[in-house]
Amino acid sequence: MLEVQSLTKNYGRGPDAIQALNGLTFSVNHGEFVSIVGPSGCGKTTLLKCLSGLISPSSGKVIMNGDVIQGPPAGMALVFQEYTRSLMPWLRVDDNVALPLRGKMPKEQVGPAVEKSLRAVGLGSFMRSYPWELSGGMQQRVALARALAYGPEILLMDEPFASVDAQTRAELEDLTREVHREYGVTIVFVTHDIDEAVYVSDRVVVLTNRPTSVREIVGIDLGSERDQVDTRETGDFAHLRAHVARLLMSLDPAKTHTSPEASRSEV
Amino acid sequence: MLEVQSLTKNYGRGPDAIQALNGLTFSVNHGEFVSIVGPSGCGKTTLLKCLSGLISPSSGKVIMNGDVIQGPPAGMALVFQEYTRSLMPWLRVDDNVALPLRGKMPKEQVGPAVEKSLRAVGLGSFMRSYPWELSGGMQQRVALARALAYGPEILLMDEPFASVDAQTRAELEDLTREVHREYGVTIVFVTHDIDEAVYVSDRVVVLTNRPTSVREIVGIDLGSERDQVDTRETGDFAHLRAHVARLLMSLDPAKTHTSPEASRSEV
Amino acid sequence: SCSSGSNSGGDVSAAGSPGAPALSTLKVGVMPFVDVAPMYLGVKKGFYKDHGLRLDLIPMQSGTAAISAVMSGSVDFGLATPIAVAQARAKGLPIRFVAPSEQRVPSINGLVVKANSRLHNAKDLDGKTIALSSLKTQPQFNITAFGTMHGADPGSWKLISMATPDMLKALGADRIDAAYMAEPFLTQAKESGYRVIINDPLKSVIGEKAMVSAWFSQDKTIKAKPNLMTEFVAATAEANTYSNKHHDELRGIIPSYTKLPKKVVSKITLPVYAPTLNRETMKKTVSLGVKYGFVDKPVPVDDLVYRGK
Amino acid sequence: MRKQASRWLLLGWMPVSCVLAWLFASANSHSIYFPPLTEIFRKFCDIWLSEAFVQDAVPSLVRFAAGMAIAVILGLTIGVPLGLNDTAYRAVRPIIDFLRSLPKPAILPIAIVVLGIGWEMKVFIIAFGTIWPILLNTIDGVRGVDTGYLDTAQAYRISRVDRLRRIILPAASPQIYAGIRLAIGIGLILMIVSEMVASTNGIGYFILLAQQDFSLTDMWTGIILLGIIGYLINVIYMVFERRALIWHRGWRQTQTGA
Amino acid sequence: MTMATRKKIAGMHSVDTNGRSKHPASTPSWVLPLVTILVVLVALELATRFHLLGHDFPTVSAVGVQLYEQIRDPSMWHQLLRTLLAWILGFVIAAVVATPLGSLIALNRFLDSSTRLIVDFLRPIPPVAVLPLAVLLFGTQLKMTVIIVAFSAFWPILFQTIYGVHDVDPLKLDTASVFGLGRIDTYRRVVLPSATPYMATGFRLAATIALVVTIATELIVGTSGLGYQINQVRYAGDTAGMYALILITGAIGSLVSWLLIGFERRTLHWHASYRRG
Ligand SMILES: Nc1ncnc2c1ncn2[C@@H]1O[C@H](COP(=O)(O)OP(=O)(O)OP(=O)(O)O)[C@@H](O)[C@H]1O
Ligand SMILES: Nc1ncnc2c1ncn2[C@@H]1O[C@H](COP(=O)(O)OP(=O)(O)OP(=O)(O)O)[C@@H](O)[C@H]1O
Ligand SMILES: [Mg+2]
Ligand SMILES: [Mg+2]
Repeated sequence: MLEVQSLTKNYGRGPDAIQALNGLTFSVNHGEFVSIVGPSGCGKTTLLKCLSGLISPSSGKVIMNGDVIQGPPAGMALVFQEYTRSLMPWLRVDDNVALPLRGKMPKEQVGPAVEKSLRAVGLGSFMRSYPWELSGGMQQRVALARALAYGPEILLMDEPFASVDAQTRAELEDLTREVHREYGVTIVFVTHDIDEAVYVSDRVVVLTNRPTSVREIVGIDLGSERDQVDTRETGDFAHLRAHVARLLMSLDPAKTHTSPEASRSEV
Repeated sequence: MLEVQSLTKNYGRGPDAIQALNGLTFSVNHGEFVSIVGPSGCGKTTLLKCLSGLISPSSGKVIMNGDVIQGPPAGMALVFQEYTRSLMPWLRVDDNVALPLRGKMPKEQVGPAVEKSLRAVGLGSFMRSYPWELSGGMQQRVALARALAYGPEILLMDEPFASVDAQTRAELEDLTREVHREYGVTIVFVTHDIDEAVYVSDRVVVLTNRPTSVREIVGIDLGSERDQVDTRETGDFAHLRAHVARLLMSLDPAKTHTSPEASRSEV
Repeated sequence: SCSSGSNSGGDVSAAGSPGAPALSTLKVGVMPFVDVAPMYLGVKKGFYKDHGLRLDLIPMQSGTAAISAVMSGSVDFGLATPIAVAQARAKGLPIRFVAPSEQRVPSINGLVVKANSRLHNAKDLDGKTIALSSLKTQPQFNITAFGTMHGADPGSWKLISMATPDMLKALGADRIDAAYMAEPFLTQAKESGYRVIINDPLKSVIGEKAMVSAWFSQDKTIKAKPNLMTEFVAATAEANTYSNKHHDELRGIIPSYTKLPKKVVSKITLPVYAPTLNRETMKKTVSLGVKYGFVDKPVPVDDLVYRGK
Repeated sequence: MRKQASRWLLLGWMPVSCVLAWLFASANSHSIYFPPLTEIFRKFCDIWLSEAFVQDAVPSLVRFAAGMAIAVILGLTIGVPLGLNDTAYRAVRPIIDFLRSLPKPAILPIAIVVLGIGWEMKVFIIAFGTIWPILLNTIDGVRGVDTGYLDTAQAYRISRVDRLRRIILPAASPQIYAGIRLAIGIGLILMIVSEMVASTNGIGYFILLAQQDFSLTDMWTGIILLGIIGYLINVIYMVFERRALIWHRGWRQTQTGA
Repeated sequence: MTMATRKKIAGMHSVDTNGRSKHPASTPSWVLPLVTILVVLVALELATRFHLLGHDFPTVSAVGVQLYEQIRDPSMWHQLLRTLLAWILGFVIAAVVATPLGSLIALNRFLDSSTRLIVDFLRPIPPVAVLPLAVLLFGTQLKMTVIIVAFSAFWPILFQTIYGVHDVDPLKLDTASVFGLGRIDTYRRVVLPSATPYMATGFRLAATIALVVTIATELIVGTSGLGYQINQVRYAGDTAGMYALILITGAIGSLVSWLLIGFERRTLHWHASYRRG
C-alpha cells in the first residue's frame, strides 16, 4: 500500500541545514494500523508531511499503490493534532466536513456523505454547530469525520489526541480502532504516547533521535478486540509498553532484552 | 493541613444554576501528594479554585491549618495547565519567578531564592530567557519554579502537564515527585490521566460526575521510589490503574471488585 | 457663562522690548495677500516704531479666522471686510473697525469667464455656477448686489466656495462657469486670456470710496488700550499714505511675506490704501447687506467704527 | 425585566445628567459661543428635520458610503494578491507606506487639480484616506492565515477558488473588518475636510457656512448631527460586523478562555 | 540548550511549514523596493513629461528641483518645526490624559458603563468639525491647534487603553491574586504590561490621526506650519513647490510611523507579533 524508501529530508541548505529524516525505510500494508513513535522533534511530523506529499523529500521516495507521491494524492486524508487549526472556525460542523467534497462528488451526494460520517463518529446531532462550540474531543471527531467522508484509502494522523484530556482520548482511541475496522482504511498514526501507540496499533515504528532513522518495528499482538481497562491491565500490554519505552528512553538497546515476550521484527 | 468540608459550589442562580460541586469532603495531610481525578467537567478546576480562595464556595468550607480560607492564603501556590497564559511573556524567566517575591522578602534574598528554585527544576542556565523562547515543558518548569520560590506549604496543580508531550510529561512527573520530596511541600494535583494520577501520588481522590462528590479515595502503595518504565510495568501499577479506571469509566461499582489487590479506603 | 480661555492680550500694552524707549507689542493677524502690504512696509520703514509700537504679525488664512482670532484674544487686530464685521456685530460679537486699509480701486476684483464663454453680463449668469473665495460674506455680497442692480436673479446662481488658485483650473476644465477673484489672480487670469465680465462690482454698488477691507479689534481691547489704538491708527494711516506713493517699495515688500514670484508682483494692480475709515460707504454697505440678507439686522455705524478716544 | 432597567440606568445616568447639566448651565446663556441648549434643540429640529437634511446630510452620507465602498473593493482586490505573493508585497511596500503616510488633507490640492471640485474629488479623498487601513489589514490578514488551514486545504486537494473563497477570505476577515472599522473614523474626518474646502453642500459645508456667518447655534446643531450620525454609523457597522464575525467571537472566547 | 535552540529554529521557520520558500533571496532585501521606487519615478517622469496625465502635473524632475529648494529654505524648516511642535504637544497631552483615564474607566465597572454612551457619541465626531468652535474659543495660534490635535488623538488612545485593560487574561489576574500581589503591583506588573500592545496600537493610530488633523488645521485655519506653507506656494501658483511640500509631509508621516514602529518593536519585543529568533 505505502512504501517508504530511504526517505531523507533536510530543512535549509549549507551549514545551517537541519537533517530531519535520514534514510527511513519501512512499509505499511493495506488495511494495517501502524503507529509511529519517536523522541520529540525527531521528525515525525516531517515524515507525515512527506507521506502526504505536502512537502517533497530531499532524497528517497514514498510510493503509494505503485506511484511515487509528488503532491497530495487522491485517496489520502489527514488528521492533524491541532484541530483548532485544521477545522475552519467560520464553518459549521457539516460545512467543515463537506469542504473537501465540493466539486469531487455530485452535489446531492455531499449531504448524505457528510451526515453518514458524522453519525459514524457520534456527532449526528451536532451538524449545525460551530466547531468551537464543541469540546476538544468532539472537534477532533469532526476532523475524523471529515477525513472519513473524504473516503480515503489511507488516513494519516499526526498526534491526533495529544490535546484532549485522557478520558476523551481513550474514547477517541476506541473510536479510531472502530472506524479502522469498519471502513477498512489503512492508518498511519503518529503519537508521543507509548501507551496509546501500543494500545491502538498493529505495529509500532520506533524512530531514533535526529538524524532520524527507524530504530525498530514492534509488532503488537494484543488481538483485535481491545478494551481500555482490561487490555491495559494485562501483562502483555505492560511488557510491550515497557519495551517501546526502553527503546525510546535510553538509546542503549542493552536494556531492551528485559522484555523478550514482546514479539518484534527488526528492520 | 487542608480540610474540605461538605464543599458545594453553584454557578449562577435560579433554574439555570449549574451545580459544580455537591458536598465534597476530604482532607489532605501535611506533606502528602494527593491526586484528584474525575470526569471531564465534573468540577476539578472549580474545586482547586475553592481551595485556593479564588472563588468562594456556595456552602461548606475549606480549612487550611485551622483557618477557614476566604481569599488566597499566604503559603499556597498554584500551577495552572496553561503555562503560556500564567507566565508573563514580558518578563524574563527569572523575573517571572521573582514576581511574587517582591515585597515579601528582603531584596537581596530574592535573587538567590529565584536561582535556587530555577536550578531545582533544571533551568539554571535559562534565567535570562523569555518564557516563550522555551519549549512547553520548560515553561511549565518555570511555573513550577515560581511556585517553589514562593515557598508554599501547599502547592495546587491543575492538570499541569496536559499540554506537553508524553515524554516531557514523564520527565515533569518525576521532577514533581522530586521537588515534593525535597521541599517537603504538600501537593494537590488535578489530572485527567489515570496513569499519571497513580504514578505520581500517595492517594487518589476519584470524583463522580456532576453533581460532583467524592466517589472513592484510593491509596497508592507503590513505594516512594518510582520509575517511569519499571514501576509502570509492575502488576500493582496495572491493577491500581485499572481500579481507578473502572471507578471513573463506569459509575457502576460492581466492576470495581475485579481488582481486590488495590488497597482502598472508602470515604 | 462666557468662556474664559480667551483674553491673553491683557498684558500687551505692558510688554516692552529691552533697550530703547519701551515699545508696546501688538499682535496683528495678517493674510498673505496684497491687502496687508502697507503694514509690512510700515514696519520696515519704522512708522509703527515711531509710534511706540512693535507689531507681531501672525499669519492666518481668512477674514473669518481673523475675527475668531481677535475674539479669542490671540491677536489684537485683524483684517476683514465690512460685511463680515457687520454680520459679526449683528450676531453679537463685540468687534469694530479701527484703522483703514484698502479701498475700492479699478480692477482689483472681478468676475472672470473663459475667453470663448457666452457669458457677457450679469444677466447671463442666471442659473450658472460661480466660484467665490468664501460664501455668505463680502464677495458674495458684491456680486449679488451688483447682479440684482443689473437685473439678474442671484437666487438662481449656483455658488461654490473654492480657493482662488484653483478657480482658473476649474474654469479651464469647465467645472464652473465664472469665478470671482482678486489680485494677483485677476492679472494672471487676464494674461492667460480669460475675460473679465464684471469689473469691480463694489464700485457700482457702493461708489468710488467703498471700503474693501479694514483693520478691526475687539471692544474690550479698544477700551483697555485707548492710547495704543490712537498710535496704531496714526501709524497705519501713515503707512497707507506712504504706500500709495511708493509702489516700487510696496511691490518690493510683497515677496517677503508671500511666495509670489517677483515677476507676478511686478504686474499686479495695486489698490489704493485709504488714510481714514469712510463712515458713509460703511453705512451704505451695511444697509445693503441687510437688504440682501448678508447682515442679520441693521448695525449703527457708531457700533461699527471706532471714533477715536 | 428589572435587570434590564438597572442596566439602562447604569448606562444612561451619566449621559442624561451631562445633558441636564448643559441644559441648566446654558439656560440663560448670552454667550454667543454657548447658546442655550433648548435653543440648539429648537434649531436642530428646524434645520435637520426639514429639507436641509436632504440637502446637506444626504450628500455627505452618499459620498461617505461611495468612498468607503471604493476603498473596500480596491482594498480587497489589491490586498488579497499582495497578501498571497510575498515578492509583490515586498516590491510595492515602500509605495504603500509612503502613500499611506501622506497626511490626507495635504493631497486635497492635488485632488482638486485632477478631479475638480465635484463629488468625484470628495469621494476620491474619502476613498484615498480609508483604503490604507483596509488594504494593510487585508494584506496582514491574508499573510497571517494559519498554515494549518492552508495545509488542510492542500492535503484535501481543495480547489483554488474554494481555497480563496472559503478559507483565505474568511480567515482574514476579522482583520479586514477591523481595518474597515478604523477606516470609518478616518472617512468621517475626510468627509468633513473635503466639504470644507470646495463644496456646495454637505454637513462640513454647513458647519463652515455657519461659522462664516457667525451662526453658532447652527454650527452646534451641525456638530451634534455629526455625533449622532457617527454614532449610528458605528452602531450599524458593529451590528453588521458582529453578525458577520459571529464565529470569530465565539472562537476567540474559547481560545483565551475568557 | 538544544531544546531551546530547536524551539527557536522551529519558531523561525514555522511560518512556512508548507515548504513555500519565503527566502530564496540571495539579493539583499532592499533591492526590490528600491527598484520599484525607481521604476515608479521614471514612469511618472515620462508620463508628466509627455502630458499623459494632463497639463496640470509638473514633471518629477521639476518637483525634485523644488524639493531641493524647499529643503534649503529655512522658512520651510521653521514651518516644519511648527507642525511637529503642535503635533507632538497635542499627542503627548492626549496620551498623558487618556492612558490613566482609560485604565480607570476599564478597571471600574461603574465608570465603564456610565461613560460608555458618552465615549461612543463623542468619539466619531470628526475633530475638524469642531474646528470653527475651537478657533472662536482658542484663537488661531498654537494653543488651538494643540487642543484640536489632542482632542483627536485622545479617542484612539482612550479606546485602546480601555480595550487593552479589559482584555487582560483572567488567568494572569488569578495568578497575581494567588501569589498575593497587591492591587498596585497587579496593575503595574500584570495589567499594564499586558495592555501595552493595545495601547501601542492606540498610540500609533493617534499619532497618524494627530498629524492629519495638524495639517488639516493648518490648511483650513491658516495657522503656521507645513499646511500653511502648502497654501502659500499654492497661492503663488507654484505647483511643483506644492508637490514638493506634499512629498515632505509624506516623508514626515513615514518617519513618524517608522519611529513608532521601531519604538514598539523595542518595548513590545516580547509580544507574539514582534518575537524574533
Ligand atoms: N519548516 C521547517 N524548517 C526548518 N526546520 C524545521 C521545519 N519543520 C521542522 N523543522 C525541524 O525539523 C525537525 C523535525 O521536526 P518535526 O516537526 O518533524 O518533529 P516532530 O517529531 O514532529 O516533533 P514533535 O514531537 O514536536 O511533534 C525539528 O528539529 C524541527 O526543528
Ligand atoms: N464561571 C463559570 N460560570 C458558569 N459555569 C461554570 C463556570 N466555570 C465552570 N463552570 C461549569 O462548572 C462545571 C465544572 O467546571 P470545571 O471547569 O470546574 O470542571 P473541570 O473538572 O475542571 O473540567 P475539565 O475536566 O474540563 O478541566 C462545568 O460544567 C462548567 O461548565
Ligand atoms: Mg510533530
Ligand atoms: Mg479544569
